[in-house]
Amino acid sequence: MILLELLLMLLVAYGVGFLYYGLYRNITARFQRRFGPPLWQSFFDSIKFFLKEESTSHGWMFYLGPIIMMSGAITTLFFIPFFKETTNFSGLSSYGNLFVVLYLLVLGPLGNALGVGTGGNPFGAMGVTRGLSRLFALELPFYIAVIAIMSLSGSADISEIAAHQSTMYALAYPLLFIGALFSFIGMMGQSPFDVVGAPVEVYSGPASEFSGKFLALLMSQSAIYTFAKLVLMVNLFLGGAQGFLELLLKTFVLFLFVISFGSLYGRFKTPQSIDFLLKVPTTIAVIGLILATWS
Amino acid sequence: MEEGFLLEQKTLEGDLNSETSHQSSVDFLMNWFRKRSIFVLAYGTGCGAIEMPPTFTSRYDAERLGIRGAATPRQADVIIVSGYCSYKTLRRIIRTYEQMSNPKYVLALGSCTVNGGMYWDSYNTIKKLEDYLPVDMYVNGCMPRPESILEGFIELQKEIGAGKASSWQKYEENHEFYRKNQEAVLGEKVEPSYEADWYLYEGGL
Amino acid sequence: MFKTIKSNFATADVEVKRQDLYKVVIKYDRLSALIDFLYNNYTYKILNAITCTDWIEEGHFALTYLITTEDRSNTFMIQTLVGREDTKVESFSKKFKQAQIMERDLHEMYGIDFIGNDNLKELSLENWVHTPPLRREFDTLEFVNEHLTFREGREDNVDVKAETKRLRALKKAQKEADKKAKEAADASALKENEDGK
Amino acid sequence: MENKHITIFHGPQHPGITGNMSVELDLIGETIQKATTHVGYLHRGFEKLVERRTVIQAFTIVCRICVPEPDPNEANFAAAVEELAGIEISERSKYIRVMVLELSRLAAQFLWLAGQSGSIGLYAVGQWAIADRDLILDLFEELTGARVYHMYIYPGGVRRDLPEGFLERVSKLLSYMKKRLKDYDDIFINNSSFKNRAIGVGIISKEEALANGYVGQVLRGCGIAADVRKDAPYLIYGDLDFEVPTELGGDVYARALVRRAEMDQSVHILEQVVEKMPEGEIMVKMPAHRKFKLPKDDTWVKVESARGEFAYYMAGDGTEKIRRMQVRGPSLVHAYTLLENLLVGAELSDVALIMNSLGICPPEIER
Amino acid sequence: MMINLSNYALGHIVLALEMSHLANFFAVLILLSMGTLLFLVKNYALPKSFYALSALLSTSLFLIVYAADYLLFFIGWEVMSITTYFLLSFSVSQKTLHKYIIFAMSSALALFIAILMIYSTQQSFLYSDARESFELMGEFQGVFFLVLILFAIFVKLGVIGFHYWLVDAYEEAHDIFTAFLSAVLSKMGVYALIILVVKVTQPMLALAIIGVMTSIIATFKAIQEDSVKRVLAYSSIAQLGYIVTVLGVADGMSGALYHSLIHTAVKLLLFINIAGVIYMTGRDKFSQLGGLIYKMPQSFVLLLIGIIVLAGMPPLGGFSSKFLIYSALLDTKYLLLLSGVMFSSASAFLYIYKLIYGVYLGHPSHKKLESAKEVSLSFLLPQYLLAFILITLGTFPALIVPYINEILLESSLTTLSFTHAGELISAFAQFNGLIVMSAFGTIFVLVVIFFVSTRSKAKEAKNRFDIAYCGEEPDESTHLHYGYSMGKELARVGILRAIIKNSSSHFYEYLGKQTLSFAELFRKIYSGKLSVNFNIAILFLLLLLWGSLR
Repeated sequence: MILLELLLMLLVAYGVGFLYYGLYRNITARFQRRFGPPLWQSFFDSIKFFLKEESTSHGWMFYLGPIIMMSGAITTLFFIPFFKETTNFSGLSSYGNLFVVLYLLVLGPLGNALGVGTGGNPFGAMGVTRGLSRLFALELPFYIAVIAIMSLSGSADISEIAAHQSTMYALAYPLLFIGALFSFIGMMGQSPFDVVGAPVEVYSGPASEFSGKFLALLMSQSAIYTFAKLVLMVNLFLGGAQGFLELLLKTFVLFLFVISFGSLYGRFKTPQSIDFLLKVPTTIAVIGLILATWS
Repeated sequence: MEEGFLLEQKTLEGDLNSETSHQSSVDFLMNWFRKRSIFVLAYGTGCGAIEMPPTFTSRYDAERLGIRGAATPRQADVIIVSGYCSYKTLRRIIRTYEQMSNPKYVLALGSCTVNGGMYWDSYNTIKKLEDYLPVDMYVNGCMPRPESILEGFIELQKEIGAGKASSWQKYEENHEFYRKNQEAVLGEKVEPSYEADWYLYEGGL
Repeated sequence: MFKTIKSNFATADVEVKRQDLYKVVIKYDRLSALIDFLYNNYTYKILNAITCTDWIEEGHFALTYLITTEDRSNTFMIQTLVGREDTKVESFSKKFKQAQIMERDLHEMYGIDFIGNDNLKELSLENWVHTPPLRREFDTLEFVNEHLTFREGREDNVDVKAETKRLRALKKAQKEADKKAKEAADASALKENEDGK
Repeated sequence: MENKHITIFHGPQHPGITGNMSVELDLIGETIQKATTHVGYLHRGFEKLVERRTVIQAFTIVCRICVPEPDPNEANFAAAVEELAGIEISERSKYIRVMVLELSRLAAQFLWLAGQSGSIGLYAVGQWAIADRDLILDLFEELTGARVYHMYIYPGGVRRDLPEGFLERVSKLLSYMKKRLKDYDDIFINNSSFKNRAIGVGIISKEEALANGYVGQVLRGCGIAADVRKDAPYLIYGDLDFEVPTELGGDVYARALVRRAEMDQSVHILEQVVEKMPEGEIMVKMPAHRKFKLPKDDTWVKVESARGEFAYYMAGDGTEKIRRMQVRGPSLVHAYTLLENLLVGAELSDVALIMNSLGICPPEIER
Repeated sequence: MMINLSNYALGHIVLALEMSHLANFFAVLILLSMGTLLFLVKNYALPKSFYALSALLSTSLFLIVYAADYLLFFIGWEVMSITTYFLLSFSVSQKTLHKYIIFAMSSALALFIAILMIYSTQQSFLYSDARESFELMGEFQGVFFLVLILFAIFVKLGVIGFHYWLVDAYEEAHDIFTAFLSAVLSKMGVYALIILVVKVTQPMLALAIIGVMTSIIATFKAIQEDSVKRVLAYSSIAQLGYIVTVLGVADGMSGALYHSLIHTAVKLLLFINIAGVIYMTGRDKFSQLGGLIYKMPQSFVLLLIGIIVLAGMPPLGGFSSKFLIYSALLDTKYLLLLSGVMFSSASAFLYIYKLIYGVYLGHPSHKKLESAKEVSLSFLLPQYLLAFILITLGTFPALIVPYINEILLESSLTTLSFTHAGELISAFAQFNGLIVMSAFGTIFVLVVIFFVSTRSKAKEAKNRFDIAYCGEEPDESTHLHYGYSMGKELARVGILRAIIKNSSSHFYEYLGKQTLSFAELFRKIYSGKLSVNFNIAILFLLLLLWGSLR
């Protein structure tokens, strides 16, 4: 039974993730005054890459990099419950907690970084370095906000945090939410924090050396990852969801916000984005934390 | 206005699907995905590159046909040789082409790739691209308009869909021929470091 | 200014080409002195370009230095003639930074050695082993015919006059053939007509 | 032995390069220790090809020297030939030439806008700018029959007269542009993310800029009002009212502001041209092209392109063919002397930004 | 459960040894380190005195651990410091030795005075009387006592500001001894902190803050380093920073102990691994290494396990201890401290990646590296053992919880709840290591199977230069290894530059210069630098003694 549920979760994340990517490309296309690709174009792209006749590999660690990334994404997904106040679609979340998820979120990219390093492409290594440099700055405001809500909810269990919100935390503690939102924009790889794979700077960063099915795997995991992150964010700040409709609605609103923000701003440099994240969102989040837990 | 545009889109897509061929359903599906998603390498090799931005941006918007840019050869399906090709660039194009994954396609832009074009008597450009790389589709003109580039893409997509675009197989089979021609203009010592049996590699996971 | 140049440097008058363009031809050994003179006493401080023209019939290169005033209202063309074979010229890259790259370009295209320029590597060409391409004795068409193949059907490489003549003759022949054919057709038609009747 | 730095190439096959060229970078971290420019990927030997052709045959290929804005080449070539052959062209053709040059400048600035915004990842602006540039190309197509390579500014005048109602369409475009350019101010020039990236990056000092023969926005960005149109007016620029915008910063942002202000000036000039366009002949009587000979003489002509002074040296030798034609585009010195110095100490992220702001265009470097 | 081994009375001074669970725990750490490091010894031609001194050192360590009174503890501590000095002197430069001995002596001095202060209140050296003695001290004396004790311990732990000797010593010491320094001697600092501070006083917020600062600063320092051993040294400081932090809050003992165990094991693993690399290549800088993965695959995998633990990633043991630390901080509502710890932990990913990239991934930075081979079994075996421990602790995170509970009971602290070995339960949450591990493992295997069976075949690149390189072609002479550069950009960030560029060494160099000029005066009377130090130390000691006993 649990296996079936896990499979369903995976399928939902995969489908919805690609759907969101399609919407993303269409919406940005409209921002850019053009028609945009078919809705499922990202899905076509990933299948196309799976169907490539060959892919260049640089040894077994390179081969395993994207696989670790994919496994990380799926594992992360399974430890995030989709809905609150029910055990349906809660996956393995009762066996883990928010700390586990926070670390699992990084596991995949780090595993892939090993593959990137093995590939020997200097642009890849530079992309990874950018990613890791940005990571801690990105995580700080998010951690502060998450710690605050863990303390407020009195639990590190995601479904309990979701259930604990009578008014959603985003409204009750807006400063925390804003701080975390900045991080979230970066986590989703949107401008102005999209320094990792910036094509005009580092070729295409970590993905420079991946071809064919490796790239396909990276694209698929990114769809799953995106959905997992959105669900996590909804659970933590937007009061969770009780049905698929609510979940899709909330995640989509969040997603729409993130991509609109992304298409209006240019890219920071890596040091600039670190500087910004360590100053503005962190300060906001710290103030939010102090206000939220003062009593 | 918008109706007209949607009409055009419909026509183009209809054109894309017009090719009927006798393939097994697996092949058909495979080729369908391949033709619906084309990643074009970001490499402006010659002056035709100036018409690439219009093709890929809002006015002509190639993305509506599933055509988009890719930063590295590892991710690309199509390399556009946009116009004249000096020896120095030819070497980079060959290296880049060989780094792309099969199946891969070459779209040659402009008269210069066909027969030297304006630069037929130039000492530093090649005159006939297909001696050095297998070309799937020539788009003629100096320079080709975005419409003709799109037209070329659609023709290419049709061929891919029908499973006929097989220049990469040609390159594998006639590798020695191409290598000989390449060496003739680039000189013995500029041979890219791959060995000749690079394409005969079998197996792998 | 013109008088000083004439008496001290040049063999001929300074030629006023346009109100913003002067030209003077001088001996090579006075070149650097003239440039210094203009640099120090007037505002001709910007080296705009160095060009070289190959006068193969006369057996020399004409090196032209284009120096502009600081307000860019006036340009001086200083031309000097140097030999074509194993040409060695003093580099100006110490005085003008931008001369470095211009001299590198000329070195590649004409084979002129600029003494004192520390980087004369290939600029545009790669592994070029033939005659420097911009020298007049280098025939690019011959080079192309020797090294490259054209697609069949390309007929650029023909003498225009002869080609016109040939085309005209062709046309004429075609016309005549047409005429003949027409006549024949007419004749046959007539015959058929007659037969039909 | 020690391997502290890392060598990478920025180009030729790289999304962040302006055209087909490359910069070899030695980095520690992402800080550039040494930059070496490589060109020659586009070398076609124009100067050789021109020597083999008659004047009018050569006319057809000169526009291909600089791809983003071919018209300054045509104007230069025509001016040089006319000066050598002693031809005085008609007033109307001068006006038409100015119109074509300014339209092409505007188009090139839009292309720059796309490149500059793309270099900071603001793709929406790029998409808009390319589409707006296409409106200008449509006009060109109507006027000359081609979108990019126009082959229009013929020695002795211009090749074709204006189509009917063309001027109205130009003014219609201009009024659209005036409205539209404000949008670019909002989303790009005044965008905080662009300011963050551009201010203080790629600073050039005034003295250095003067001494090394830099041109165009590089000079104007550090406060020197250098513009061939003002310094040595050609065609009818002496009669037109326009300003040379300057900024003092010397950085990428200053150059961006200068370019943006130049777009306004172009629109302004075009309005005047449309208004004043005289009637008359467009071509003077020219000898048959196979008999058209240039005297044994040389000259140096220049125009202001969208990226600065664009100059030709031309020498005739008394035959139908040109003895020597040297192209001195703005990019040669910028790509080497300037870029190699400017990049040292900059970050990798700045490379595309700086290159775009210098407007480096490889085909005119190597010809 | 305490077992008193002996009671000797020297006048009215009572000396005691005792075998508490806590002592046993640290004794196990010592044994683990010695056991694993012994494998390595045969690879090196070590002087005989090295073994003798090592034996002396281990004796002193056991004396420290099993002492039940401060006097024996101090004797052990002194012997440890001095044998360390001699052990260091085999390979360490004179300058570093001086740094070490000055710090070690001043820390010993401080410790001695502190112990005397404890003694003077109740005339007892016994641990059991310490808490009472501390409470009897006056306000000022109490603070003074704590400052002295903490100074002594911080020097040993290398807390930022007191790490001046540590990094250099770690870098220059013999590879085996560096591992021992990091794995064991620093744990003696932790032990001392527990015995002398945590058990004596109330939880101190200041301690926690110092810990967090230490871990953050050391992490950013580590990112900047080029030498592998220096990175690991800073990493040790950062990891000990977590332990110091968690010891500064109530209920932090479990996390501290768990992390001590994990840190000992992982640092042994990493240092042995790096020792193998240095043994094989003779290079110890990121700028000189690289590309060893396919030459030394087993070492690579072992280092990989090590860094996953060091990063605190879920499927392995590192997460279990981090989890306890986070829970303790969350439980006591030190939320900003917790953010600090997590921030430092996230920043650590960069140097952790640099560690594995710089050594094993990327490109070899020298032709010599292409001929490297896998290290011998004597390097690999201890690493396999340690890796097994770490993987087991990841899968069954609660395996040692019963034992830790015994220690907690002994100190009368609240224990952790325990259901089964797979589930680690803290006050705030629980996680099931078994499930996490098996979920990840199963998914990984499934993805591999799916991936292998796809149509697209993976084709090996012909050589390492077959990379997407903007159309150009790199060759042997092109530098492609990014090891040195990683993290260098952080110096451009305003806030971080303050951390990265400023160094405590400036302060100490200034101090050193002043001292030297002052010592010039004494130089006429005494000859030899060391003796000057000793004499000054004795003078200082007398001065302080007089001060404290008055």
